Amino acid sequence: MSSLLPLFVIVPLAAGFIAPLGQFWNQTHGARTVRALALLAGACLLAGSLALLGRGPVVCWIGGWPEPGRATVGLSLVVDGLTELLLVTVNTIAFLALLYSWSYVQRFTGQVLYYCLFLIMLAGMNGVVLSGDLFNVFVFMEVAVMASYALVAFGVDRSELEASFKYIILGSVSSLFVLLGVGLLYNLTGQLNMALVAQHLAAREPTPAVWLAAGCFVMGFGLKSAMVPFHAWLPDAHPSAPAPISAMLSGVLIKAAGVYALCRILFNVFGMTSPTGSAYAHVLMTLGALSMVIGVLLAIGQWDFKRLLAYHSISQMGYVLLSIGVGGAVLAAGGSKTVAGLAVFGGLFHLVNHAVFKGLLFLCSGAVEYATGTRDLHELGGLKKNMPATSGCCRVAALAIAGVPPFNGFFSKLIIIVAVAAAGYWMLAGMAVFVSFMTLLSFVKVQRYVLEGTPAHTTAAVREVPFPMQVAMVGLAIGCLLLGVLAPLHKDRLITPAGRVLTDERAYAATFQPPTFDVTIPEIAARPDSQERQP
Amino acid sequence: MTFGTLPYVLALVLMLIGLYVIVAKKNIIKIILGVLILEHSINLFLLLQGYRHGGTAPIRAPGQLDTEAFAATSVDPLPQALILTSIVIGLGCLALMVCLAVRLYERFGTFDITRIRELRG
Amino acid sequence: MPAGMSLIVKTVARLAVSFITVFGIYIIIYGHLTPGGGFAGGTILAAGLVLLLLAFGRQRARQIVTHEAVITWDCMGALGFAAVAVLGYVAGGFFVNFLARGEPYHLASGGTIVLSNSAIGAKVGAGLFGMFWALAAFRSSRTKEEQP
Amino acid sequence: MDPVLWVLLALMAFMIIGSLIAAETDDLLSAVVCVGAVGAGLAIIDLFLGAPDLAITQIVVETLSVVILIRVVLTRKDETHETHKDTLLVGGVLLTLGVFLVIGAWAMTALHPFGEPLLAGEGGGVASDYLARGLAETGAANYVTAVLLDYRAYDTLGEATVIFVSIIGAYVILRQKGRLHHAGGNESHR
Repeated sequence: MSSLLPLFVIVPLAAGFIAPLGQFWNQTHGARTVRALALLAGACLLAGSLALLGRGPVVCWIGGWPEPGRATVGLSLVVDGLTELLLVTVNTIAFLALLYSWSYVQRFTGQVLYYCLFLIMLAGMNGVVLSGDLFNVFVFMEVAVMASYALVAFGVDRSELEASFKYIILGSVSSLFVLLGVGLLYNLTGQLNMALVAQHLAAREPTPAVWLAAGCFVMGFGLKSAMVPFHAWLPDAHPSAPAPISAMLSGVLIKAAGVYALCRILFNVFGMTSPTGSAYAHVLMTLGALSMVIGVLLAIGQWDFKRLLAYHSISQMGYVLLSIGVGGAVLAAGGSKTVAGLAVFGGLFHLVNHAVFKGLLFLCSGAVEYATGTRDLHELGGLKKNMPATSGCCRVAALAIAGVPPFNGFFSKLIIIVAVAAAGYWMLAGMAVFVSFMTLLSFVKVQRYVLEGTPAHTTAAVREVPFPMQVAMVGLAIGCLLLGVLAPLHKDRLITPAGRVLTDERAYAATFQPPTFDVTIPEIAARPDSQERQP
Repeated sequence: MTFGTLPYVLALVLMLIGLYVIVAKKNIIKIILGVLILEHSINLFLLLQGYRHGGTAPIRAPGQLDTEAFAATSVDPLPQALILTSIVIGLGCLALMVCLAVRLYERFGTFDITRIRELRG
Repeated sequence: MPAGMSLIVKTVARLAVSFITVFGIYIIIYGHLTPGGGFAGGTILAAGLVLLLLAFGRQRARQIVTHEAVITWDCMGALGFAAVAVLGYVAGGFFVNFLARGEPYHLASGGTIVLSNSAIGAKVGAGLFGMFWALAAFRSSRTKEEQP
Repeated sequence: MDPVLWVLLALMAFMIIGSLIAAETDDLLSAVVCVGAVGAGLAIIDLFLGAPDLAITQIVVETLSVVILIRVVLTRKDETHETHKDTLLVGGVLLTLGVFLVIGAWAMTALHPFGEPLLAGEGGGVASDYLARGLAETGAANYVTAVLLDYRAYDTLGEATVIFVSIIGAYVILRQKGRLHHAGGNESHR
């Protein structure tokens, strides 16, 4: 079973490699076949990720390394609760986005290349989430973001090219920071396997070089997840992409290649209970709180539908980081495990919810643009009569992001606010409430100008979007509702195990021991006290 | 600061020059060159991790050294493998950046980033 | 420039390209014994083709290497490498080296490394050349677009 | 004192000077050539530090990059002259980078110094294992290839994918037209 884990990467990769050949076949048949192939691959991945739920922790050693009794010379794929959660999220959104693309992308040229890039981006995200090796995380992150650079410019309009250029420059800089961090850690530990690096770092006093490495990772992944003050590229890049890609970028890419990687490395490699853990946690909290507030303030004044959504992405990801950071701070201070667990739970729950409702919102904005040809809020209005499905879904998503019960956003925000307050950060909890209120206001504006009001001349004669797009949107809307009301049912399978990975941070290093490790780490074996520090 | 740290610091200086070009210059081609310099510096930094004094290349020829003597003198092959990967990734990145630059020039008629301003950041 | 450069350049280029190609293939095939490998060799192959393009001009180069051939080689190389990875399942797992390790220092050693190197070489060579070509061809079609 | 260190320091000084010239010259073509020289310097450093594989790849990739960049620069008129230097911005950037430099240099003193990596001393990390068993286990005499295509072949798959993506991405970006018809498009003419 564990040997099948690489299929999560190789299936979309192989489909992506085949896709460009479709253009040499007959024009219509080629495109249709590639579309079907992509959808099939997406469906397989979704089924696979659902089947994986609750199976972890599983480790797959690639290439048959190590043989029994060997050190960790090879690469490993690791599945634990957090990975399962991210895999399900990524592949669900990807499948629905592929379904949506079925009609949407027919308005573009070069469809075949679109599917090729989409599938490879998906493979890259799955690779990042599964990987158990620092450098491997870097490589697959590059795969995912490299495809996204090209996809942002897919329409090759002026604004799209400019956005893509900004994105690629900041993206390369952030990737290189990550690489520098990997190099520093390799110098210090002689290992690249995350579990082994974690064991090494736990066994010695943190030196300035360790802080520098942590700083590099924060810079790199902070840029990738568009935390304020590293956010400048996101409001340009995400709106410029075709709508299903916007949904993928905002919905899952900034999570898989940004927040997930940052949390995995800070919690499971550097360790929150290490002497400097409190500093890491406060960095996360500060970034989160800044993003939360500044993102929503910038969103208020936007009149471009997708740009407004992009600013809300920054703000909502701020919630996630704030909550996880508070969890880390409680852990670092040796506080109550329950509060830490609650905070991390809230953060991860919000991460999933954000993927669902922000994906839905971007798909809705795409549907509006598809039907009317504009995304300027001034020119829209009165769509609820002609586009019932789209406006219904848009309304559900807006209620979810604004935190109105019974949708999923309400529950995760409530948990976050309660956990932050319980940890003693009353100011931050107040800010979270304030931001939630501002989000509500902002989405009342969206409702008012897009769905309500009198139809403008551009929107008088619009028709509902094609069926596959409706199906994708309705699917996500149902997700918004079910994730909220069925929380008691799914939390123990989906989110609690993921939260435990972060709160029992040493478990990651301890569970995934290589068959032996006296070969690799004689230093640790020589120091008995360091062994005892790991439970 | 000892001699042993000096190469790292010089690599860091190179890195900062790259960052300076990216942040302070207004020309698209210059910015791309800044990214290239940054890539070179990081590759250099990784390479410095693998060297040991008097080290030889990690390639064996028939009838030279036995494995133990080789393992005691060879430099570390792992950073080299990492750098190879990173060089290729850098080339891919450069290809995309150049394509974007060409395309931007076609659309805007200039390499000046301050005059390419459709979006308000 | 579409007509290519002068006769001298063309003659030298014709000679050089064959040597460059052979050298590239050597670098690829012997990657596991000597310095080099799929990426270096593939880039050398691409550089040889670029020389061809620069010396003979786009029309002539297009006759020698077609657009379809470039994309097909690119995809096939990538698929070939992926196939090496998947074939590892025959021997027990993803990316397991399923061929015999062979005798050290001989060409037939290292198991699948030669196969991987060849696939990567084909992919990188075709791909980089295709990219250069796309860039070179783009400039000439620019006049058709409306100027800003 | 390792003689390689002196060569290394000289070459690194060359690289730094080259990149400074590239940063400050007004002529794009010279800037491109300077960065090419920096890359060539790196290739020579590769040779001295026992990395012939890297030297080959670096020099070939650098050549190709410079050819591409020169082609792009030569055929396009550049009228960007940084006449009005934004001194406040440049000063701020330099100050920030200076702070980075000090912090970085201070932190790097805690690293294993140059020439004495972990693999030489106690607990040589994963690298000593590669060196001890690479040939026997993979059959490849070139250890870098052994690491690249056998031990860490999965990384290399990702790397091959990156170059594939960048080429497909180049085709995508260089398409003449993005949308089939502009009825629902958003060509931004505001």
